[in-house]
Amino acid sequence: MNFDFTEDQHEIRRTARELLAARSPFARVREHAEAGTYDDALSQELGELGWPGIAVAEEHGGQGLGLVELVILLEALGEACAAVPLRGSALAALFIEYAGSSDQQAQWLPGLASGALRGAVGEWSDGVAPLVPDAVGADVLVLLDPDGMASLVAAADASIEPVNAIDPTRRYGKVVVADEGGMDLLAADTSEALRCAEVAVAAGLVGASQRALDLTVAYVKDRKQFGVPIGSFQAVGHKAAQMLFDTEGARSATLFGAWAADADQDQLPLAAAIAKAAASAGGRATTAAAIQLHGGIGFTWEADLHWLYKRAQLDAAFLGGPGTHRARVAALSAERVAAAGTR
Amino acid sequence: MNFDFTEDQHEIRRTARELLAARSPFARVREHAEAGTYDDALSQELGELGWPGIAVAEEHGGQGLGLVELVILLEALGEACAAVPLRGSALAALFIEYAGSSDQQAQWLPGLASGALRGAVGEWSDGVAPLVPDAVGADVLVLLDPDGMASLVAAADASIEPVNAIDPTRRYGKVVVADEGGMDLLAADTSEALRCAEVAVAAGLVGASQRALDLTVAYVKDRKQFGVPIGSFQAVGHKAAQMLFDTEGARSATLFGAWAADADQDQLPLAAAIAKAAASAGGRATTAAAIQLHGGIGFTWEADLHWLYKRAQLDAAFLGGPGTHRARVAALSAERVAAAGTR
Amino acid sequence: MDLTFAPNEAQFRDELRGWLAANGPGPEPEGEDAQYAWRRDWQRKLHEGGWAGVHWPVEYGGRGATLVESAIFYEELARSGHPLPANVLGLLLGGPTLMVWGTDEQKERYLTPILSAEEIWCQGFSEPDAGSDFAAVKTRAVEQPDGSFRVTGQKVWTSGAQYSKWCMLVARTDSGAAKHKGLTYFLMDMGQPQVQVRPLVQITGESEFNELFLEDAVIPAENVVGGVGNGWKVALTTLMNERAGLAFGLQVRLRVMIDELTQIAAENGQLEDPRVADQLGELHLRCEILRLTAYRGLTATMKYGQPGPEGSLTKWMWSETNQMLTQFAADVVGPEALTMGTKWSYELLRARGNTIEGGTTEILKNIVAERVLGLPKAK
Amino acid sequence: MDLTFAPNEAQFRDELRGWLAANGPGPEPEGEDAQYAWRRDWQRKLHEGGWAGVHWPVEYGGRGATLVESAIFYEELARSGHPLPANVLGLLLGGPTLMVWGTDEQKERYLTPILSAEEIWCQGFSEPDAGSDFAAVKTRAVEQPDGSFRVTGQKVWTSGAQYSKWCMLVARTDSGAAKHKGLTYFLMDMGQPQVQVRPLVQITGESEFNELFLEDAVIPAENVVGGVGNGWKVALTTLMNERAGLAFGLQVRLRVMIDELTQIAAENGQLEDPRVADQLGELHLRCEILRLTAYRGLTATMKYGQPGPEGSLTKWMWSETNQMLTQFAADVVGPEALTMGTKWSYELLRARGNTIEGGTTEILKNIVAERVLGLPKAK
Repeated sequence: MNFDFTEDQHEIRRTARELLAARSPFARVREHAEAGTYDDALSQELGELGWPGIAVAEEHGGQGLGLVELVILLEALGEACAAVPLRGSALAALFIEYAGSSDQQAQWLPGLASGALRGAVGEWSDGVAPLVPDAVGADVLVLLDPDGMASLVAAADASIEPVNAIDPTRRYGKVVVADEGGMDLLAADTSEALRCAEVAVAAGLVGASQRALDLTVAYVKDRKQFGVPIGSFQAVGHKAAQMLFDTEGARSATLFGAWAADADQDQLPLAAAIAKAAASAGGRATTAAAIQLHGGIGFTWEADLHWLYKRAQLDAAFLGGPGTHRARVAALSAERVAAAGTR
Repeated sequence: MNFDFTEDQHEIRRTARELLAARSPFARVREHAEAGTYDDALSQELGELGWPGIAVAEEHGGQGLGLVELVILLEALGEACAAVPLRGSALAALFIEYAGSSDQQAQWLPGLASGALRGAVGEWSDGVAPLVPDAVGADVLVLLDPDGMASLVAAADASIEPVNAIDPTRRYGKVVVADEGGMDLLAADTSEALRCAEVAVAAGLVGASQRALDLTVAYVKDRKQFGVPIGSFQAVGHKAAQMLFDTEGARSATLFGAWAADADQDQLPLAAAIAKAAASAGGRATTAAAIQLHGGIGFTWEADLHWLYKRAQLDAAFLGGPGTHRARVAALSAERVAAAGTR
Repeated sequence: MDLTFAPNEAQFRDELRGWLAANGPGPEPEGEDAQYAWRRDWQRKLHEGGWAGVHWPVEYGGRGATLVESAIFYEELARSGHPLPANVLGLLLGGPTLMVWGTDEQKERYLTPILSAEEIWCQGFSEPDAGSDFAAVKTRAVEQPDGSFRVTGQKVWTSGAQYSKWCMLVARTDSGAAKHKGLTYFLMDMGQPQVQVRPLVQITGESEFNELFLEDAVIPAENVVGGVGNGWKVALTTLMNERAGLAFGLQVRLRVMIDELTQIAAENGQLEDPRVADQLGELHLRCEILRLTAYRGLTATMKYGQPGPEGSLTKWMWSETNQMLTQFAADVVGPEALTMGTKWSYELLRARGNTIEGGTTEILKNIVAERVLGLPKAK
Repeated sequence: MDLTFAPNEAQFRDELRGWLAANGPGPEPEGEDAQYAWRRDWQRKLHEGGWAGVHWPVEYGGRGATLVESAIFYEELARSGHPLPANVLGLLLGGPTLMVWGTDEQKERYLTPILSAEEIWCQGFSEPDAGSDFAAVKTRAVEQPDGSFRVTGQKVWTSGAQYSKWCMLVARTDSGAAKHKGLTYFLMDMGQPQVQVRPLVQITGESEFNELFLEDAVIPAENVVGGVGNGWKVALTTLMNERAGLAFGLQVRLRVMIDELTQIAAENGQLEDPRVADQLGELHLRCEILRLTAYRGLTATMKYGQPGPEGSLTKWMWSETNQMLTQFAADVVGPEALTMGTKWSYELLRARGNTIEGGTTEILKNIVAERVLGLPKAK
């Protein structure tokens, strides 16, 4: 039982955070969010570094590492709130690799892994996917229907209409597929891919929570009211402590989910549900608390906290909110309890 | 729109609180709780003052006042945590008066109103009422089945087995009616009586919350840690403020429910559900918070807070807990919204 | 105890409801300036109808309404869906403060243009380093040989500053005096170049608020309210009035939104989910308790005079409930609530300000602990 | 990263599980004294089996288990349903403190009887006026001409005092020195008439804890631990150890109860109610996160040495979750949970102490804010 990263994983984490701190400070995020664009220069650099394909098998042009490594990157991207479409590509690749045919894998994975192609995953019902992150500019879309079936469609065969979500750090789109003949059902079971995707989304939420906490801690140490730093008020300190509690809890769950995906898939379904539930509720709570603890300034466009809050809102709802996943936790736990037999 | 009591109501409240402060301090409550007895001397005095029959019509030997007056008394009794079976009699009288036949009324109401007889109301299903407050020593029982039907049974026709509930300030009993022939279904609609009973129980919870708050405020002003009164710590002050919030909210709802019962019965169903939901959740929360804010001493048998906590637990569950009543609030509100038409 | 409207109150409500049904501001235009002008016209219309200063005494041009009628006014206005009048700060805060502290000349000069929206008022209390802390006010007013004052400093969270003629300004006139002493309450003319207004964009993308930059702004001696050095007391009067009236409107606005969400949940079948019903039940319950508690506060005010610190409880309850509602709506309404330009997304973002503006929840809890419960001042 | 048990850990677990299945304390007797004797016998059995001081170094008679194995020990013990050994304070706190601060003679003299439960230990830190505040300790130890000390004062929340031979006592040896200075850590013999024990009855009706009344209690010079005036540092070592080991047992105990409640809800059909499932889902989630966070803390401890203040997070999380669970159980289980003498009613009442004992949640949040987040000390 050892929660420590390997040396390589530590190195990936260190490098990713340093790179993003240098390349994607909030000034940069703001610039792209306000312009409604992605940071293409950064995207290209990340593609060259192999980030989108970190968890894609080497035979498909990826780095052949695991979900733990992908989660490390996505947490760092969430922390930076970086305006890049990487998550969409990584999620699409997960589905294609887990459940696609070898033709589909050959067609899409190398491009997604290198960053040459872009992907997106969206929730779809009755022919419409109303709010698909990273859809605008995607080359390939994976659409999940409410029954857990996933279909693959080339962007050329779909209509993608840009939508201004409240999160302006990502480009969202409404996807309509007029001719469903252009869609390919992913043949194999996609549930494992979906579980991995839930953990991956949770990782970004943990990153946003961490950043919200860090900004808040720095602010409340500095900001004075009534002659003292506001961080010395218990009402402030205890709220910050709760932010840590929520962030660390969600991080524990997310790391466990990623590890389970890589090493012990029997544990993945429950671990993924716990991770997504905890990170969604935690992400909403911590980013809201950060605004509160910044007081009036936290409510301004200038203060940067709102990028985190808005992204957390979208990510919390994506692939099921806290309630959906708590229900899954309950169902899976009840199965385990029933299987364990009589009390 | 005027939330103020009438002069008479103010007088009832003042008298009731003064009397109970003098006659039923915690030392007295403790004595009876530890002995497993009711305070018969106090019961007798309250009977002579006409308290059990305050809301019973004058023609049946009561004082002919309303639910507001009963709620004033029950809040005071809850505040004192008095070891008397008055509530059981008052609730039983409500059902018999609202829904009983004139024979039933003539048989029971004068005795219940004067305190010569004692009553109890309990929740009953499949022939058993497992935890009926004030059942031990009752002369007449009103048993409510899950479908909202109420039956009346003389204690002589039922088996009443004492049960030690965690609340030792009341005598609880398990009631079994072997021969259901001895039970009389209350003929008229009992829903109004049940709504009144919910408000009445809410009132006792508000009283317990108020007492928990008062004890806590006094304690945290006095108790010093780190050289200052602990009430000067925000963590303490804000928790106490939350107790006030919960207490006052539940009180507003309870007073409104009582007023609706007396003056505007159309509003009673929703008002009663809101009162019972708020007072149940509030009673649990405030009495628990009082223990917390007293620290270690609050967790001792000596500290008296536990009488309030334990009684709040029983009263919160009696006639439906917070969840049950929130569901009713939602259903009734949805009906109102639907009736109000399109948005 | 009478928890329904008395006949005169019901009559007031019915008359008002009729008037609001027959009169309105017309469709809301696009753009902040046009919207402000629209609300200004709307106030003129209210004024002509005799509905602008309902709670003002008749002698000052008001309707002389009781506290309950005033509450009914804000409830009905919210229910009608019509906006607040443009000069809401003048009506709720500025006028009542002058009535208590103003000289006869000041009342004569200022009250009528407040009512008619001819002169809009704004509030200059907060500063960047004195958010919740009056004692830290740094803006300085220096008395000149002619008795006038020159004011330099910075104010923040000033809503409607760009449309205002007068600013209720608190500034330090005696830097030697400690803390709350040495403050003075002024009426500052906004129409001078020494006052610069910079809009503050909120996380919603709108700018309801502004920063004010004052550099040697001129205030004549006769624009001191309540005497030099008495600013803390005068400002308290303003703050006490702040939460009383609007609470009723906010509570009705909340009720309308909860009802709307209930209807959405009923239409899309989510009401069948006991978890959704449970949350809606809690919201309905809180909103009703808010209404009742606000009216209980009114009764107490009528009996004991001044609005009391209980107002802190309703503001706290309302802001928390509104945040709960809007977050829950994101789950019930779905993607639409997360898309810019929709009502629900606006409310979701805007609600974050509720627990900050007009006193943070943390400060309100301090107030409740200290002034209602009598606990020792928080350390 | 390896979030399952390594082969040696799995082997340790299996061996222990086998031993616990084959060995147990037998049925629990009635009465507190008999129960204590039963737990003392149980510790002797654990000791004979080599399972008493699993985390103690082999040189002190322990098993020399790793931190993970030690965690597994408490998990498996909780899972087996067997009780904690009688001398749990000696094993977890007293022994490890002596290992750091004790002289060779002290280690020689005291460690073995702790393991064998021959001598039970208790803890005398808290005082009526110094609940969370060490600096306020008033119990005085006055040095005598022969170098021994005479101790007078009152201690509280001393569990197992009536069964103990030794008390870890913190007393003031220098009343001139400010606050934390001037404290000394002693081992006090409980078998003297100058030490009176009075049981404190809890809201459950049980007495787990006691008050100690000391009047000129005698402590010889050689029973000072870590030097005169160094008591604050020595006591911190004890407190740091307090939360580490037990967390794993508590988490498993919580897991067992949540599973049991899930089964009850499944049996009585309440699991079909999405509100019930939602609450159970939250409880399962919290319990799993508690387990994972506790193990993350172990990894950090192994890497960085000392157990860190992260222990505050798990204690806080556990206590809050246990209160949530037991209150929720009252709704799911119904009348049985509100009737004395049942498991669920006991848990409901006992849980109220969880957020107070071993550091109130308020103090734990202070610790997290100050020591983990580095915020300025709370005012």
